Amino acid sequence: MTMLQHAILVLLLPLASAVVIALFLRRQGAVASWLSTATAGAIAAISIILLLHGERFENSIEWLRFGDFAVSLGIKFDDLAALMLFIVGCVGFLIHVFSLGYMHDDAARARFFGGLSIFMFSMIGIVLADNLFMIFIFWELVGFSSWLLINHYHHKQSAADAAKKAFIVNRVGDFGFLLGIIMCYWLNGTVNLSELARLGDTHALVFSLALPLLLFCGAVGKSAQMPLQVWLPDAMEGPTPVSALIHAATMVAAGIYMLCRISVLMVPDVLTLIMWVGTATALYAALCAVVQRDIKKVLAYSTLSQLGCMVAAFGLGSNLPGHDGGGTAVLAAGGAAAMFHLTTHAFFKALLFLGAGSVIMGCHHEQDIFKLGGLRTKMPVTFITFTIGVLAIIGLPGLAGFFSKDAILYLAMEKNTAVFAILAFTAVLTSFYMVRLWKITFLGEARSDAAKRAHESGLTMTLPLIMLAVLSVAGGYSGVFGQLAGSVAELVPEAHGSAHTIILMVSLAVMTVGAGSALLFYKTAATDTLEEQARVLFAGLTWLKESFDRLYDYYVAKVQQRFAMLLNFLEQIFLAGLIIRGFAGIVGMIGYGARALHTGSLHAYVFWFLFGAALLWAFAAGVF
Amino acid sequence: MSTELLQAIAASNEWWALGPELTLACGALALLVIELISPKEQHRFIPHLASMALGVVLVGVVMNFGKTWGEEELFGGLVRLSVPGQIARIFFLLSSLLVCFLATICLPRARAPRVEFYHIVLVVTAALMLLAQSNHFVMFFVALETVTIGFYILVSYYRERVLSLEAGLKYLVLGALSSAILLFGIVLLYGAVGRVEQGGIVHTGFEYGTVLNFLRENPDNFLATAGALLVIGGVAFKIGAFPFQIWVPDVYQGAPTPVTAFLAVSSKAAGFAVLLTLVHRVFSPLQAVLVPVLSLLAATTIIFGNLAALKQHNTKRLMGLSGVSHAGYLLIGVVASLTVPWAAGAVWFYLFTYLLASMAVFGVMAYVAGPDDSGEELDHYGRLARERPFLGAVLAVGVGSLAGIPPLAGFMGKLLLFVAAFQAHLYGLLVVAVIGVVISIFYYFGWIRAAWFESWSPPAPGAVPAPRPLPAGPTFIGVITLAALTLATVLLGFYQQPLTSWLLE
Amino acid sequence: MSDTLFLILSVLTVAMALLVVLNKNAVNAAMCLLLSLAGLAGLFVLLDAPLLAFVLILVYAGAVVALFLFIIMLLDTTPGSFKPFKPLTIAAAVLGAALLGLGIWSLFGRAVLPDAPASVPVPTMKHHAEMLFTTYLLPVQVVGFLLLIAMLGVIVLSKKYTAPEDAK
Amino acid sequence: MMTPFLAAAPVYGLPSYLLVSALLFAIGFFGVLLRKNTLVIYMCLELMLLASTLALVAFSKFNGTLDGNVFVFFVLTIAAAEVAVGLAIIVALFRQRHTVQVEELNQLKH
Amino acid sequence: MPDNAQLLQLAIATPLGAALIIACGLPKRFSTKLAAAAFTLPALIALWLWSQFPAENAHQYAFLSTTYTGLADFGISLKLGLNGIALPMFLLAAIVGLAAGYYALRSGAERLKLYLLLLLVMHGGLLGVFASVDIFFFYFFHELALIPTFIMVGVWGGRDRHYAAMKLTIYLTAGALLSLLGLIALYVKSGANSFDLIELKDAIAAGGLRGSTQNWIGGLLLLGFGTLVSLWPLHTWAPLGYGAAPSSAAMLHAGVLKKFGLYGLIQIALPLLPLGMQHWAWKLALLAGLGNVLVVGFVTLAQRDLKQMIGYSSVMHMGYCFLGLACLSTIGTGGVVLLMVAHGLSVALLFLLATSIHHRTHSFDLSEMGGLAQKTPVLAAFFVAATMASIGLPGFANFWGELTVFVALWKFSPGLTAVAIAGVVISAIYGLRAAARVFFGPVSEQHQRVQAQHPPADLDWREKLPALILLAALLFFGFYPKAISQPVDQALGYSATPKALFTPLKTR
Repeated sequence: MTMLQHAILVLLLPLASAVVIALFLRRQGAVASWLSTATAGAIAAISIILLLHGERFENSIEWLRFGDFAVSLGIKFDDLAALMLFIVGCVGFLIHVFSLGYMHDDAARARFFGGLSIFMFSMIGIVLADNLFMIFIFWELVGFSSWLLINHYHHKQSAADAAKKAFIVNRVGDFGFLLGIIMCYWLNGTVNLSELARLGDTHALVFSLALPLLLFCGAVGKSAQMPLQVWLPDAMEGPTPVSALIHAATMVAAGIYMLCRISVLMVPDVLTLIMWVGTATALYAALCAVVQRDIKKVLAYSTLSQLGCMVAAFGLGSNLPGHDGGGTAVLAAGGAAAMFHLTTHAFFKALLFLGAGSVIMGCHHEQDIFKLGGLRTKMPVTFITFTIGVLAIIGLPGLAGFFSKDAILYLAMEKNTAVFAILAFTAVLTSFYMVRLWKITFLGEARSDAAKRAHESGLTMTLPLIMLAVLSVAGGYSGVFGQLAGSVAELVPEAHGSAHTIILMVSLAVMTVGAGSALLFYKTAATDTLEEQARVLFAGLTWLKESFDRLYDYYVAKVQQRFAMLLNFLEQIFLAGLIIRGFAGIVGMIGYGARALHTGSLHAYVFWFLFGAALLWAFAAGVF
Repeated sequence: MSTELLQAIAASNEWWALGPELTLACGALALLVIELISPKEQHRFIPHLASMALGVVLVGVVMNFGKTWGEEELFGGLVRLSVPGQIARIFFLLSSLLVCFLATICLPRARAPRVEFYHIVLVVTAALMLLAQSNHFVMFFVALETVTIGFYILVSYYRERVLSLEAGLKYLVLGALSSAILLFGIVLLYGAVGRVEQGGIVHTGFEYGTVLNFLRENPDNFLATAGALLVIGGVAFKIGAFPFQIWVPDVYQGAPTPVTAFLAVSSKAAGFAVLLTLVHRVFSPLQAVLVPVLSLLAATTIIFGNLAALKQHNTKRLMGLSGVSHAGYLLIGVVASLTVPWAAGAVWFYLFTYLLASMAVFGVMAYVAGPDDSGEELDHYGRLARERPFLGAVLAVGVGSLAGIPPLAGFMGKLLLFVAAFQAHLYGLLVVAVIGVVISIFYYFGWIRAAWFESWSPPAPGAVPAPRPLPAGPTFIGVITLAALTLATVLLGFYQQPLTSWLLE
Repeated sequence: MSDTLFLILSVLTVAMALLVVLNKNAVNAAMCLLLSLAGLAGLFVLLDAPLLAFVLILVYAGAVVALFLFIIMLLDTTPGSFKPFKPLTIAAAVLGAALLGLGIWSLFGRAVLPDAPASVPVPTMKHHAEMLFTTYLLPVQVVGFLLLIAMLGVIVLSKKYTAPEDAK
Repeated sequence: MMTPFLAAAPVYGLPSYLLVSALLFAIGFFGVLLRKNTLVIYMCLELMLLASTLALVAFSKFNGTLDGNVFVFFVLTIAAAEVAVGLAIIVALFRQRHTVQVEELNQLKH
Repeated sequence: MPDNAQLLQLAIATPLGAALIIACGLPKRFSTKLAAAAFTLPALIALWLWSQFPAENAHQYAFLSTTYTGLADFGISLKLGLNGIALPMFLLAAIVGLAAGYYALRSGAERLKLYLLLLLVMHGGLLGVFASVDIFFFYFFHELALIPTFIMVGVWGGRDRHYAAMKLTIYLTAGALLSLLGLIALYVKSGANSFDLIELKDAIAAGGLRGSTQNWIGGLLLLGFGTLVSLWPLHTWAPLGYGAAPSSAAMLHAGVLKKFGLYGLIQIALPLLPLGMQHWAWKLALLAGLGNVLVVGFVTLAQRDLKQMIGYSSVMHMGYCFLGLACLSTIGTGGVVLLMVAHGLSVALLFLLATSIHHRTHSFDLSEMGGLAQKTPVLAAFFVAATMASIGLPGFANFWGELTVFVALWKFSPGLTAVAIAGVVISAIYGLRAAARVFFGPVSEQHQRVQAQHPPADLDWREKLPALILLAALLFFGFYPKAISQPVDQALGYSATPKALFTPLKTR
């Protein structure tokens, strides 16, 4: 089998799995889950084969043609795709395995695993796509599978609402994305990524401010950047493995991946905007995370914050002097840094989420961290792996997060001090709330029955945790990442000399400050220390968190729905009522009038005849 | 003048050519004789005899269609045999046959005398056929008056019913008035043309050909134009064109159902047969006046007929007013035929489809109506489709065809008219016609709605007639006849060859 | 001479016709119609159609007007049933009269007549008979049937009928 | 050859007869328009028919064709038949409604 | 073995013939069997013809046959055939007809025989519409299919059925008449003296119509067809009518019959009246974009009744079709054909499922429902699939149509493209909201009461089979759009339209 066939196989396997599950295994949850997991395993294996084999290729077939317009489906397998495929495949597989345990007692297991398979299919589609139309297709499918999986507990109103919200908000982003793709098609005559890159190389590319901006909209939606970040915290209504897979490791990262794919189209102004959007999101989410009580919500905001960092990195880095020296490198330093962080983040955030899942499972679906506590002894594996995850995310030197975060901070420092400051502050906050979470969840005494009765999860759940912990530790080393990312890794900015020292210092400082203050500040109690000690601050942060939701709720309920009602009213009253019924009524009135002319009186009729005769006579006399 | 000469002239009256009319007249007389000599219990065969007479003649005419008669003038130019004349004969025979069928339903129910009815129908049919073939204003007037007086009697045939008599009275007064107008027009034409000597033979303004020649030379003669338009006015009364349509609903409502059908179909068709002849063969040089007059009549007729029918709930009045609008569409065809010759065929096609559909609807009406058929409202159809699905289906097809809904024959009729109108550049009239058709959908489908959709409630509050029990269903012959009409209506929508091959040659 | 006669007869005819319309009493109206007919017959004579004048008197005065009178008497419609006209009716009548007057005026304003031929044959009874029984034989036959159905119609409208369904 | 209507000689020639005819026609029409007694309406209708016969006879004489005269026979016959039928209807109606007034005979309407 | 042209005739004649036989009084149990066969056979024939269709000559009519009905002198004859554009539509009619027929067969409707009879007539008409080369018969078959709708809405309809039936009929008849006038105008003005589309094309190619003539004929056709396809603001019949119509009628009408107008514009107006269409393109696009997509989109958001909502959404999607048409380009028109097929399938599926939901909840009111998915997961899955198809999720056929239309639209007007794509967001909102209201969340109180009386069962086979047919078709065309696009592209490429009118694409 050629590598191309492998790639096609890796794309189609999960689709086949989903189809088989949907058609035949609806009631055989166990079989379905094993099938899906086996598929994921195969994907992971093939993705590793593809990654290591080293062959990079492209191929496409025409799928639709009208006149000169054609949509093709194809595969562009370069280093970037290989890296992403590896992340999706491996993390996906581990999460599948985890789900075997986590979802074991779920009645709708088949639906869940079917959904996971569809998701894998869609995500791999994005990864392998060689043109923007194809990306868009799978982009939408990813949104759909996300909807499907968030909606898993559909009997809960909150889950149904969250799924709906996620889908719609994503669509809002896709609005711009699709416009951008179409604009790209008409501007440059192609949407094929390689052709675009070639055009860029020959300086034949048509640039436009609107184009990257519109395309960025897609990333804003999918990667939950401001102002479309609202769906991601709500998406935690889905089962925890879903949160880990989709809303932490892969799908939300697709925005970053897509940005890297189209970086050739970027223009400086848009990059600046991207940078600021990312920075704002990072800061905002970090602030919100501080006041969360729900273990998954904390992680969700943390994800948001990290995604913000990646987007900011993308926006930052591509303007680094010296990078656009031509050549085949489409990807710039910022993109590489973002991808680097994406990779490490995928590992440790998946780890954290799965850890959270393990906690939730162990504590009988108790998610409020202030009702947990003391899990350190009851769930040792979870505790250790979770700790590794926390350390990775706060950037403990030597762990994966440290390296990627450093790369981003370095970029920021080089490029924009304000952004650097904000990102550094975000890092402080990250350390702060992660340690808060960790401490309150695992240390101290158990504060509820659920926590008291907690138990360690089974092997299917702990094994993925361990694997991910390993990756979280090792993923940041250039030996590993370089192997994974190939040419991408070479672009990752590295600080040298004094810059290196400064970054290291800053990095250590923020980590220490954040982690230390959290360790000292928070008590392992049933109430939020911050809420008690700094009521105003807490209320402010809570307000900050809710303000967007309020705004959107206000828009939906008071603006959009009212506008819709108004238009409906106008339609029913004016169009269908006054105009149409009114017109029919007038005709009817005339009809009644015409009917009333038949008075039954012979004289009146004779008069009609006289009138008629006179009329004819007048015609004969040439009056008319 | 010697006897021989008289005989020679009399010999030129080729009676054989009027075989169908003579047969009917003799048949009518025979009916009277049979009634006198046969025992009373055998009188129930009389309707069948009348139908048989009509049927035999119909078969005869159809079999000899186009064989023996070319374009020739008989009886010294009184009558002209022509293909349109044959078509008219067939039309009137078919129509009368169906009227006799309707009479077999209605007359016994109304306890009305039989033989006289059939007698008059036969005579009127013969007169109608003559009317359509007349080539001379004296012949025309005499035949027309025979028809008209026959209709006076038929309309007021239910002498026990005030409404029937009132309808008869109204029809008589207005009919006589229109006859007077028509006659005055003929007189004016006669006077205007004067004495024309050609090859030693004296021609007068009574002869169509003479009038035509006169008008060719004097197209702006006021007397002749006025006479022509007054004649058109008299014909407009027959076809129920605006503003001579005002009698239609009252008379249709009061008349017995078979007579209403007879009026709606035969009388109207006779008007159009005459109008086509006049417009083409007599008044054609007056196009400058005729086209605007007829266009105006057509437009106003369509609009008035449809609007007045819109809120009508009495089925007979509805048929009458909708018939008015049909007259309007047909007038468009007549106008178009002035520039597009084949439009005359289209008019006949339309009339045939109208015959089929109307008779089907009147058949259903006859069955639905009780003994009193003047007060039949749409509400009485409330349970028709449920209790008598056959009648419901016939009604739906008939009404649909009248509304001009594909795939029914009525649509094809309208289509041909529209195409003709388009070719004649009558765009304004087309717009009016389309508006008319759309309005007509309201009441035609309102009727179907009344028959098919249950729980139909009348819009007029306070005047809700009590639901009437449906009378007995159709007999075997009734089923056959109605089914044949329905089937013909449907099939003609799909396959027009049988009609077009004669009408549009 | 004939001019004077024409004047007298035409004035008589028109005046009596007017009286037919304006007379309140139906019997008087019928009488006026009779006189109008007489005037008309006179005009026919002036127009060299004595035969028609004769027929007119015979058919109309002798039969039709008599029939009218007979029916009026039979139905005994009282003169008092004549109601005053409503304003609308008067307006309609005025309009109608105006239209009719306008029509006559326009007729005389515009019409041109053919020239009278040089020799005008005076029709005799024989001429009439010849035409009726040769050229117009067919209409005569038709009129015969017309009279027949009119007669039948009158019978139907007047005679009581027992349906066979009821006879049983 | 045509002559203007009023210029036709002699003084009381065709136009005069036609004037009488037209007046009779108009009067008859007016009567139908105005009178409420159905019987009188019939009389007025007869007047209208007779007006036409006068014009026919006049035209017949001045045009020199006999056909007009012959047509008068038919018209008179038809008019008589019409009257007969009409009177029969009125009598029948009178039996039912005991009136011959037009305004009372309008049950058929709208 | 009859040849393919005869098969095409047979496909149209089968439902009509079956209807006639049932009308003659066939007993009920034979009637249903006959009807089932009559619904199946055309679908099989359509599939066979599809497989036999000469792809390389898609611009020409295949399977041609001519039958004279007596109006040959007027250039009217029953000429049947399929070209690349007609083929997918014919297939659509056959598939939706099959699904609607199967659904009706076991719907348990009162007076089932009559219902089936009318449905068969409708089906026959629909098949005829797309197989007619003669534009007179094209119109004729449309009306043939339309009339049963009226009776079906009136007799078997739901709320407001009388008013809805009347309004539907008035609107559609008026629209049809206007378009008929347009067709007659073409017939007369083209000089072909024939309704045969091929001859019309030849005549116009030879003579050509003046711009002003094209303008008014085009306007007439657009107005007429626009009414039939529910162009804003002539659309108010549609939601009302569909809201009241029984499921099978709504499926066939919204799914197939409504496409008549668009199909007519594509097959007749675009090639014959290019200048006229160009004259109206902007006005059409504005009406469709602002009216159908935006206004109706928002109005859809405000609907509480499920069927009304589907009806409005269908109106909205027609806006995309008009937008695609207004582009006057091969891409746009091709997209419209794709969208027509896709929308036909998806809206039919939605109507079918809406009725199935009603069977279980006894309500169409969205605010009264909730949590149905707990009892009927399969129904929920189908409905979600249908909703996703309707809002243009990739993988379903609708996506390709919408995408193509949007791409074409950008060249016409980027602003309108933005409007159109904003419509996609709106449709996602109402589509998902409806699905969520009906199926997800806790079981509503009202629904609990209904459930207590009528415990809801999941989809049974009588509902599942037609739904599966439609869904399979949607997915098939969604995964393999080339099945439609290839013949359509061929046919459009050879269209008689002057090439200059189509904006050339910028290609490298």
